[in-house]
Amino acid sequence: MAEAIAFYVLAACILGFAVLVVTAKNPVHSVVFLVLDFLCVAALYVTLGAEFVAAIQVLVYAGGIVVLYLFVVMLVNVKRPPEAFRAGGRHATLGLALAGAVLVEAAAIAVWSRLSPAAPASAAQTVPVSGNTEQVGWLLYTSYLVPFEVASMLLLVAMVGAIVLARKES
Amino acid sequence: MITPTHYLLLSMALFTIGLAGVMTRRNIIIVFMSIELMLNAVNINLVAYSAQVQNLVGQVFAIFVMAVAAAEAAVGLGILLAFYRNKETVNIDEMNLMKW
Amino acid sequence: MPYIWAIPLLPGLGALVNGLVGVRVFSRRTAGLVACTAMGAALALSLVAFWQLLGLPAEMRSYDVVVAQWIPSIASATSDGARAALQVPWGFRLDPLSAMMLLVVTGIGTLIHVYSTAYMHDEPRGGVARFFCYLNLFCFFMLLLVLGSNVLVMFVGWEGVGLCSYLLIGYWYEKPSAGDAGKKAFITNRIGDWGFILGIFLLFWTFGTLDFASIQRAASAMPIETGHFGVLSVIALLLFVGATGKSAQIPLFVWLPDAMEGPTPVAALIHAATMVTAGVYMLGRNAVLFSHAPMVLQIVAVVGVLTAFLAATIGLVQNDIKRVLAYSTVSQLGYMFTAVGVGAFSAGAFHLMTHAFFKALLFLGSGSVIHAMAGEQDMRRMGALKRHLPVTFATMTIGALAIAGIPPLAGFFSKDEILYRAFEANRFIWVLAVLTAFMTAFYMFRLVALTFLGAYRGPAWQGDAHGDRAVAGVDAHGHGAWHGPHESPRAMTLPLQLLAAGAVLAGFVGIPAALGGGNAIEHFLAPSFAVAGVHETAGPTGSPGVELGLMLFSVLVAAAGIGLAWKLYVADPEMSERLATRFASAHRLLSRKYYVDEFYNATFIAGTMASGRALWTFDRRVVDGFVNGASWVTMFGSWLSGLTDRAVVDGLVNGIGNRLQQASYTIRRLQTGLVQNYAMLMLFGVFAFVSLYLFVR
Amino acid sequence: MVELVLIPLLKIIVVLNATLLGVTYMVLLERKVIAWAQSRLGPMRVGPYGVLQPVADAMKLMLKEDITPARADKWVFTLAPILSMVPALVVYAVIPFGDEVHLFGRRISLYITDINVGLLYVVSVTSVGVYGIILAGYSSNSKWPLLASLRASAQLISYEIAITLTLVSVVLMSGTLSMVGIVTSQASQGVWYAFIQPMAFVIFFIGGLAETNRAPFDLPEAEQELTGGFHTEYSGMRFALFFLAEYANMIVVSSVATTLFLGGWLRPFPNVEFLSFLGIVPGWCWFLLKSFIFLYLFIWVRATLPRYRYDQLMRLGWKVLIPLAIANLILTAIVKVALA
Repeated sequence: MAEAIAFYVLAACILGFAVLVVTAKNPVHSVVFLVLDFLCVAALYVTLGAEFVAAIQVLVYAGGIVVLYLFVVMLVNVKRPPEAFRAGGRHATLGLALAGAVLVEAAAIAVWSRLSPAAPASAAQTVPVSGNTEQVGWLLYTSYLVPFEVASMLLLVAMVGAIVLARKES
Repeated sequence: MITPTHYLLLSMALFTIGLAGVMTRRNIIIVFMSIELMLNAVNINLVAYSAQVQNLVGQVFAIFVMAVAAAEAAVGLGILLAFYRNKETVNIDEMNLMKW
Repeated sequence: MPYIWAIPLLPGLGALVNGLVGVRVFSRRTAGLVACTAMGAALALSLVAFWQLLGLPAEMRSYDVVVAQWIPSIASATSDGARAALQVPWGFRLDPLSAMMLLVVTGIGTLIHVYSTAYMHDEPRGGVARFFCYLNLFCFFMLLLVLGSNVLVMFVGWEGVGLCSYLLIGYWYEKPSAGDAGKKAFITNRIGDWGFILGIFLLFWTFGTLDFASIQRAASAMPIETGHFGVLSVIALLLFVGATGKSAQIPLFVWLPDAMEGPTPVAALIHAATMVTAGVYMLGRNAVLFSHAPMVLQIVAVVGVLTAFLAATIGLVQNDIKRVLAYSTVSQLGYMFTAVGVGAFSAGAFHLMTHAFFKALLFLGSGSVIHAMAGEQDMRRMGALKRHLPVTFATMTIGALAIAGIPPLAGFFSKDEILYRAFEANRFIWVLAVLTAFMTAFYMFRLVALTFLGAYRGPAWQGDAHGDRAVAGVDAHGHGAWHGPHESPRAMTLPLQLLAAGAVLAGFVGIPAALGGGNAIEHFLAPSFAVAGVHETAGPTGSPGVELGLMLFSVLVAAAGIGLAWKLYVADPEMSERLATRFASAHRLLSRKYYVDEFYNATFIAGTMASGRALWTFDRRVVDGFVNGASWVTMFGSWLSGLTDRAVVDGLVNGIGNRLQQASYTIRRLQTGLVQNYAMLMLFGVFAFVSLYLFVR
Repeated sequence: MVELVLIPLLKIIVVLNATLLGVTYMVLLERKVIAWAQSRLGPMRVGPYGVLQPVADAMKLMLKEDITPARADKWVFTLAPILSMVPALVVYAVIPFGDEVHLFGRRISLYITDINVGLLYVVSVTSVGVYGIILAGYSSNSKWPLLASLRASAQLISYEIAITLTLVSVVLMSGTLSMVGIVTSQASQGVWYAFIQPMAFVIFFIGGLAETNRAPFDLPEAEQELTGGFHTEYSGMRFALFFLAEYANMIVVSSVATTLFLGGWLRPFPNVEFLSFLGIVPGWCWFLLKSFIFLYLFIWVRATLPRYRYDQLMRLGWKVLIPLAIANLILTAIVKVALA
């Protein structure tokens, strides 16, 4: 019951903020909405019992990435609003329609498969979820060690690349 | 009773919203943000199903997705800054050098 | 003795030092010092070696040293098809002949080095170092030639001395005449060396070895080729051709007089004492070969005596003091060859030694005179120098007497030995030789008279009021204002005196039996000319009476020559003019040296030029024609292919390219470059798949 | 129902009020201390020794006119103070002021909640606080606030890294992310982590100064350069919110430092037996005492040290603290593995 309330409230916030992010005229506003949206997502994670992921969500997304976006938005103070120039051959409305269509179809599939008694998700009890931070760390450092290292290397490379890109040519 | 289908629909909707942003907005920064939204939709799915099947691998992959998102944001914004320094614009319609 | 290899090496080192370092840094003194030290050390070494050689019994006076392998054995075939290994070591041999030559070279070489230090005093610094470098290098090669135990080592020395003589003749290379003379000498020598090389090839082809000893052994085993002209004769002839080149015999004698362009010490050392005698020495080395080829010996004798006679006749009328000496050198060399030709090798060698002494003496004396006259060489502009150059006068007179063959000076013994052996062998040759002796005496004393006696005909010098002022001019060594003729410095007169002593005494080593002497040098040298066991047939057969008579006669002839010279050039000089005018044509013929040079110019040189020009014309017309034609054809072909390339191939390629471009122009409309466009296409794909999944499932 | 809702609600109310009270008197304390440091008296008028000064300040701030600059981004301008205040207060949810006490026959734990990622929670929530500053600077549409906010955010992000690294090394020691767990682990290991992680302690303290924009790292509020920093354009209640947020952050930092390094509510030398008489003092008193010592240190430093130049600040952060923290972390890991 309480779970249901939490879910619906959070889902409503998430979707609403997402729509605001997409539709806001001012980039700064959409950044703010993005932060709020991510916070809501984090809350959703908490309700799903994934505290660690939630914390990381706040720390990485809300605390890191979006700050980056905010900086960029402030650095890029555009003389003329980006919406001024409109290129031909870009059928935004068609794209929108397609997106909606895909949504509808996928939803239909989901609901249909839900109604049709498909095989219930067999709970493959590989790792019990209890105080999951340890297990997550355990998984990360044992069976997913190589992907973890690859990801760290990716981050390092991305950092170097970003620095090189953003450095002013002197 | 909240079934995975709810989470599925939620993430679908979020994904579609991000998609719409990518499709419609012409400010490339906002396009980036929309992409972040789509990634979050994916994460919601992963976490939800990991909770459903009592398997933490989903969360692990959510974390990987975040790492990739961070990298993508860093490099993308770096490129954006470089581009802005040359062209004085962030309009995605003026970034049409990738033809013939 | 084991270190005889060091004897050539010392001057070599001197040359190295002077050439590499000296030319840049050494002062005149240092350069001369280095060179003289090297030569002195060589002299000392060779004296020691000689002494040790004397210590040995006569039969085994032959010492070999092999320093290193030069040509490791190369398998090759000989005439009789036998496999022989061409194997040449850096081998040195010390035997009586080479020992004597060694002493001559090092001894006279040292004296001349000392002399040069003073003579070259006015040269620029680097020039002096260069001069001594060349001189030392010459001594190095000469000693190599002398000591070489096989033909090839000797040949190295042979060519080396040729090179050095070229360098030294052209020492004053600013003077075109000097350069020309150098080239002339070099080229003329090449002609001779051509024969020499052929001889060497034939030697190896015949005997399969190049070592003198083994050649002699093999040759002595072969029969003496009397009457027919066998391989030995061919070899001997070829070697003799080489000898004529080096020793300035007919027909290759023309280079020697021109070689006087070089500095006088050079003339003394190379073109009187040592190098030019290398030919004689080479013949002596191969004595056995020659004694097995009597016909070649005949040729040698005739050529030698003719050379002697003609050169003497030319010498009669020359006015350049050095040229006179040059022609006398030629004629004396002719004497030596005559000796060799009549089979008296030892006599030839003996004369070689004595001649080395007095001819070096004469040359150095003339150098002193020239020095005194500040470069004046024409005898007609000298005279009455006796007063000013007493030492030079005395020594040169001794030299003249020696060469004229006045007893008991050196020339007397050696020359009379030759005359006697010639008389024994062939009267015609003897007659010519005697005439030559007469003329020799005449022109030598003509030289002495014109130079030192009579009235002074030279240029005036300041303060020439009365002659004895000039004697005070000794201090000025030619540099600065010319203070008149003056005696040369000590460094020049000392070698003169030493050489004069040599010219006096050198003869006594060969007092003939007729004078109760036991012809020591002949016995000393004999082992070098014969192979142990085989004894050469020649040898005085006539009675001592005949010999004594001949001696007396030759002395009288010499005296007559001297007397005539005195009468013509001291008693009444006008008479010589009158003679010259009366026999004008003969005089011109002689003074123009029988027009030999002109003849050579007209025939060989002009012929060579003409043939070269003809070949060049052929080259330009025919060969170049071919080449240019070929190139033209090629160019035309390439032009044609280029045309096809442009027209056909490029046309094809460009055509295809254009078609593709036009075709792609329509397709590329798809590529708007707008990211969102691509994204929408992707989305379209997604849509397609999802609908597929939805409906088709 | 009581267990689930009422007691936590009460706890929250108590903690919030205590915090606000502490903050207000924190201000008074600072003014007094600095005054004494400068041999002044400080506020003396309101009440005896000016003890009522905070009340006056609060009333003044509430009554002041609340100005919103023209051409400012209205609702962001409004949102910014909230965004900076909320995280500062939310952090208190996981701070353990003490262990259980018995009230009215109930065992009540002296912390609102104890989640197993408590420390991570603290870090992430504080990392959100930067938005308040940036947005404030941006939305007030004035150049000095903008500069100040950029400075502030850069500073915060830079020093966050160092601090987080030190926290990681502490977690390595304790083996848990829960705040309570960390305190208990210190109790079980019988030593404060300040003694076995002195490097981490010092770095955390310096980083904490920078995080709270305190002297000598108070460039974002450098009056001489920026006329007051990112909240120049603010006034009235919204300014008060920024003010509260800053001091609340100070209290948070000091409490976290106490919890992590000074053994939270534990008495000094918890493993020394003959000091057990200290146990009669309740744990929350120890906690408050230690936190107070920290706060006093903050004020002391401000009164003592001059301000850094901006490049010096950045160099210190990136070239000194972060490498040191990394080295400390690696060292700790090595030692721990070696001992294990």
